[in-house]
Amino acid sequence: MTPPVRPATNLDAAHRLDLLRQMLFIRRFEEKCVELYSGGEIRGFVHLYIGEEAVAVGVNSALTPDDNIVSTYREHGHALVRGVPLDSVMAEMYGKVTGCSHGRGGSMHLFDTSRRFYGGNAIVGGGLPLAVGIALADKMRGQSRVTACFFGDGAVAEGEFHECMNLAALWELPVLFCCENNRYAMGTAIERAQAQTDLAVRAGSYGMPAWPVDGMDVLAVERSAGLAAETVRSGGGPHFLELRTYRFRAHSMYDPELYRNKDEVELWKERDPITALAEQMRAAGELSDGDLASIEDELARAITESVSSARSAPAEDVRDLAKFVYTPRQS
Amino acid sequence: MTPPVRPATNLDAAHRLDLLRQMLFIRRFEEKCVELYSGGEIRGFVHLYIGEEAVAVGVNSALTPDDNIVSTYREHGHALVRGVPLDSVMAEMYGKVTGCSHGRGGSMHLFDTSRRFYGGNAIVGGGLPLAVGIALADKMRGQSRVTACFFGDGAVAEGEFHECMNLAALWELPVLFCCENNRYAMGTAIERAQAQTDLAVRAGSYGMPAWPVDGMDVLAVERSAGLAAETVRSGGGPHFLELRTYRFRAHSMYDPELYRNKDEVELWKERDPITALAEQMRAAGELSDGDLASIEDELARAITESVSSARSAPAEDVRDLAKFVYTPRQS
Amino acid sequence: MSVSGARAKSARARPARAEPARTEPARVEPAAGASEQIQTTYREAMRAAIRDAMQRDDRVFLMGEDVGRYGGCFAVSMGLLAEFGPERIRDTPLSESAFVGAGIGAAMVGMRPIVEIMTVNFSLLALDQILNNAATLLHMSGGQVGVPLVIRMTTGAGRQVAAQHSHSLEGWYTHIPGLRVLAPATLEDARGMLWTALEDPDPVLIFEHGSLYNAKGMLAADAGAVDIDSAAIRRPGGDVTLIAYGGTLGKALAAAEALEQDGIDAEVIDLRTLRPLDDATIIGSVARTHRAVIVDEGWRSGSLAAEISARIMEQAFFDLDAPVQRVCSAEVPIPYARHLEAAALPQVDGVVAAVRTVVG
Amino acid sequence: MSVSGARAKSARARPARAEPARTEPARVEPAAGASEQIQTTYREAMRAAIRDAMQRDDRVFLMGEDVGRYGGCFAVSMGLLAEFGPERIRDTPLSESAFVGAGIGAAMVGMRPIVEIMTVNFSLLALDQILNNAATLLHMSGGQVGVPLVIRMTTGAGRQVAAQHSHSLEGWYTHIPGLRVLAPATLEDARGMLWTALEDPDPVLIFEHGSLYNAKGMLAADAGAVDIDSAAIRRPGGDVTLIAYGGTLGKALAAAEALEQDGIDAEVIDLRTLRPLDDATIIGSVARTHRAVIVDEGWRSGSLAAEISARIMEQAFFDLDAPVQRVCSAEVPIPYARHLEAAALPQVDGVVAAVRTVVG
Ligand SMILES: Cc1ncc(C[n+]2csc(CCOP(=O)(O)OP(=O)(O)O)c2C)c(N)n1
Ligand SMILES: Cc1ncc(C[n+]2csc(CCOP(=O)(O)OP(=O)(O)O)c2C)c(N)n1
Ligand SMILES: [Mg+2]
Ligand SMILES: [Mg+2]
Repeated sequence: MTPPVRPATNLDAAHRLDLLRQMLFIRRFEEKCVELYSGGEIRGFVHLYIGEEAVAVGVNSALTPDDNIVSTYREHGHALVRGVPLDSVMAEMYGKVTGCSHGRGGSMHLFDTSRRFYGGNAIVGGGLPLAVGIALADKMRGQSRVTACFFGDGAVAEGEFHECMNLAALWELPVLFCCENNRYAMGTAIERAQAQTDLAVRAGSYGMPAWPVDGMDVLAVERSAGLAAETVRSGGGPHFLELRTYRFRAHSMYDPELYRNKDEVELWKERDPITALAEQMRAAGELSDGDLASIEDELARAITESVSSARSAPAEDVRDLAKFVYTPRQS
Repeated sequence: MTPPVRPATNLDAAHRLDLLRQMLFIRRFEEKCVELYSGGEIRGFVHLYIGEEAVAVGVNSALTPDDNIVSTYREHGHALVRGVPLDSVMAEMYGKVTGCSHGRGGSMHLFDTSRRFYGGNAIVGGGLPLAVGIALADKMRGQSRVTACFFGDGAVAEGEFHECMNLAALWELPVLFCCENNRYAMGTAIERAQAQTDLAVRAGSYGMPAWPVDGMDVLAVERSAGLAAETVRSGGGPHFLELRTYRFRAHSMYDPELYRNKDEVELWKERDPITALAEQMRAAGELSDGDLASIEDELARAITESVSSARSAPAEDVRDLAKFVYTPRQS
Repeated sequence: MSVSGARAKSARARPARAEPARTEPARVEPAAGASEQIQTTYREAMRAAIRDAMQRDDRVFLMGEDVGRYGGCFAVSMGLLAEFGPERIRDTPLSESAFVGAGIGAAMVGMRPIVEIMTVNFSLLALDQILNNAATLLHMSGGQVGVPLVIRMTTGAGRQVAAQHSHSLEGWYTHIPGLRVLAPATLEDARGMLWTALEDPDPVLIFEHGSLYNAKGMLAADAGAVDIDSAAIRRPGGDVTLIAYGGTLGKALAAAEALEQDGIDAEVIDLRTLRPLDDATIIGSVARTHRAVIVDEGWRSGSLAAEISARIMEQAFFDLDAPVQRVCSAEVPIPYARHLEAAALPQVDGVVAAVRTVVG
Repeated sequence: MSVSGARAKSARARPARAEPARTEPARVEPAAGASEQIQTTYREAMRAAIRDAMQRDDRVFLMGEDVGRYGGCFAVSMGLLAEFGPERIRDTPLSESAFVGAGIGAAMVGMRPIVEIMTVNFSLLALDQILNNAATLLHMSGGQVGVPLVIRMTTGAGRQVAAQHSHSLEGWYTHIPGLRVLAPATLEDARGMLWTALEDPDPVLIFEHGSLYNAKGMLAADAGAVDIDSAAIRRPGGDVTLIAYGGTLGKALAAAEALEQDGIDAEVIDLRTLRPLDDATIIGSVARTHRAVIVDEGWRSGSLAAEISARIMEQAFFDLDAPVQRVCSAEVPIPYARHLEAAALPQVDGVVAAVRTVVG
């Protein structure tokens, strides 16, 4: 298979700088969330993506705005790089009516249909059938969209994963399965959850192209995702990417992390996708301290603003509690 | 892998004659059921095994009385060759209190725990987790039993199949997965249900030994089942057999069979497992018309008796309707 | 205090009776012969409704186990594959969670899927998708993600198919906010509810009782969409209100006939829509009859009948002359043996006996 | 007729009151200090119960997602892996249907598994196994296959974890014949119900409300097995009966305190066992107070509260001075925003308001 044809500009320094900026965007947003959570300003379950940014950024930049995304509860990164407005995401963390889900969803349920972002789903594996259905609709209507479906290594053990892989392969649906293999499902290491830990091999058994990708290398992710997406788009049927990555933080906001040792975490942190790309760009003279500083400034300003606007945003009127349970009838 | 060591007698003519007798037993029993169903004496769903007898007979003769069996709603054959008394099976078809399930289960729910026959299960895939749990209990208690779990090709599409294959392989449980691939799930041909129609390949992706077997050849089934069972028993972990067979009759008692053409059925009938073995034995001078006649006599007499005893057997007292919902408390 | 309480009760009762919540039947059957009538069955009416929907709207497609080649487990979709092809009459593998969820996904982006789950017994495998996605996405997304999906399934017992194949679990689905739940019990509703359901922007579940498919009768040749909001009074009466739906409507009507012999005039309500319930029709009837018996094939504890009894308690307590009674299935897994199964299910004589306890 | 009906009602009411179904509380708390007391939490009591069971009976093992290395999603099993090893404190993959079904299979052949489903929200993925196998095998096999299994799961909302993680579905499980359903609401029951459940030859489900794990209090050092048959009167009173369980017991007791200020003396019943319900204790109390309010975190329609209301209707209609009221969750997917979530769930002031409508 030959690499996808795409404008040279995508491969140039400006593009790499943009990828770096996107990863930093996710990182800084979540660092702020940690701060706000500790301060009790945001609540509920908040699952951090820190360490996995290369996956969301690399896959998303291989998609077009017309493609669909179905995500999980660990979806801040997917939403932000997809273009769901920062202010609406932050407001959602605050449960405000200006949030991208009107404050009904919170961290685990970010939605923006105007960007074909079909949301966070908090039932492990629960989003896969939706992705299959969205892709089925596209195929039936002859639309050449790709539906990117994100899920974790733990989801691979669920029956729904199996049913959806089979259905997508059987019906040759345009789904790009993006398995974020961060080696743990909460506290359960993949070795203690999967008889076959080589997830691409499992996926291959459904007769769809599947391969592992270094999920800590945003350029590698973009390359593989681009290759897969193009094939899916041109009727090649579903593809499966095992994106090998690692979460640097606890499963949810805090956990004792009894299930893994610090050295392992440190080892992976040395492969931080942001540092990796930054150093590579520095070495190639594509990144100056100035560039980095201005990116950080811009992000810091935007995030700070999103916090103050979220704080001052109105809360839903309690009398509207039952809104959105049923669609209002015209008649 | 070397074939399992087993007494030479098993391989001799007497043994083959017994296998033939067992297949005929199932065949004649079910032919009688068709007659009784048409006469309205038995009711509900009755799924015939006619054409698939070599699978139950071959697998069962590779098991010991101490092994466990978990079956489906198409389980007359499994139950009969396991030794569940004919009279109690026939009485169950009649819904009598003398039935092997006290008339509560009917055709789809034959049980006999004294023979470690853990029943017919009418939810496709529903028996697999039970088999995994029974095998887990045996392994935890250091018992060297095999749990043979029967299910169809259609069940392979269910999420439960996937979860159970993974769990059995992950925990190296002594389960012998016996997939009765008769090429159809009701009216759905395997090609329209499975992206990967080579079911042994799918099973292999969980990292367990899996291979296809000619399910119309009882000796081949017995050989493969024996080989697999010995390895499972000696701690080799779960094994998967894809038993390629065919159902000669409708899915349930009657259906229009719009989903397959008569030629296909006729072609398979030429491979009738009973005729095949009988002819092979005749050619080898191991089977005379007399042998066959006396077997048929014996079966006819037993089946006729089972019918009259079932007819005259008592029905459960309606006041005992709620019996067996909860175990009576000693206190 | 209890005395005054009792006095208060009878006293407060009057006004409620002077003007009951609703005196007019919510809906009565159209006079037969109003337009040209044709002989048909429930199965054929359901099939006509599907064909009609497929022809009207190319966003509509039917998906489920054996709906195509096999013609449908209960032969409802027989012949539709030839007419509409395998893309729109779509056979699925045995993967309830995946194909129901796929129906939700397709609906999210503008299709109008009709997903058939062969029977309610297997719907448990898709319940997570129905509850956590279909019913919840609209709210969770702050109104962005609508799910205009219709799920049809057969429900009920009575064919000696034993414990795992005889469930009546529609009551569970009526517990779920975000869903609309229908139970067509007549030819007219079998023919007319589907199209209205497909026009609903939210997920609608349709429960078809297995005993009804062969029901024969006359139906207007031009029968079409019917409302899916209100209950229907199938038999007006003044002495007691019998509340039934789906598979129990016929038993309630038969009981009413039997009671007529004894001079008891029973009103029979067909709920039609199980969620949301048409309280006005139920309470209006009870306000007139002062007595009610609910007939529901679900197991008694936690049945839909319990919800209806509780609502009558809350909304018509002072109109009641006797405690509302429930005739439900015995709390046992449905047994195979014919006589045991019959004893486990609501029967006409049981309804008659229950009415006798509340009347006179 | 209606007049005579009303008269009959008050008339017939008397005897019932002369000797109510049951005058004695079914069960009262042991006097504190009866034996040496230790300070503990609901979580620790539950952990002690598991440890105790593991030590008493080597057929017992704990299986579920993250019960081992992680220490349990709610830290209930923290430390048990070190004590009992990975065979008996068994982490499972995310395969709810398979590991719950495996628990059923292991129980069928003599083990005594404790299966932990992390939360009720995920139990839907195992519901087919629970209904069609665990609850049904004994009957379907004519009494041959017993399933001595205990399934524990966390239930309830209140932590702003939104629609998919805030369900209170225990009511659904109380619909299933063959199951016993428990809801420990006190330290004593958290400590004592598990062992009794493990001795039950049939499947038992234990629902632990997420808000209770951190509940602190004193418990007898020798606290042990408790009965799992009867409800408990946690606060005796004569004016109205508040019926609650699990996560709503505290709210009912708080409401009773508030009502005391206004001179309303509320009796508070803790159901403890949700199936089978202890009708005697419920009806006995209502016979004394003539008024009842049920507090249930489940969605109102089709809630366990509806079943209780229907039973009071059937068994104590003539003792009632006012219609039984239900305080349940609003019928919306539970929203994330704190103020919306609070508005969706039953709260103390709502209980107080409901009591005011039935008293005086
Ligand atoms: C069906 C289901 N079971 C259990 C949970 C609880 N849970 C939430 S996240 C999680 C781990 C999922 O791991 P993985 O799929 O690898 O995704 P990750 O969190 O690592 O990104 C679990 C067990 C759930 N949300 N849904
Ligand atoms: C979960 C579930 N879905 C659907 C059905 C209805 N059904 C009964 S048997 C069957 C076909 C199963 O085919 P297969 O597994 O190949 O077994 P076979 O009948 O061919 O022996 C179906 C769809 C069921 N019983 N359970
Ligand atoms: Mg993971
Ligand atoms: Mg088959």
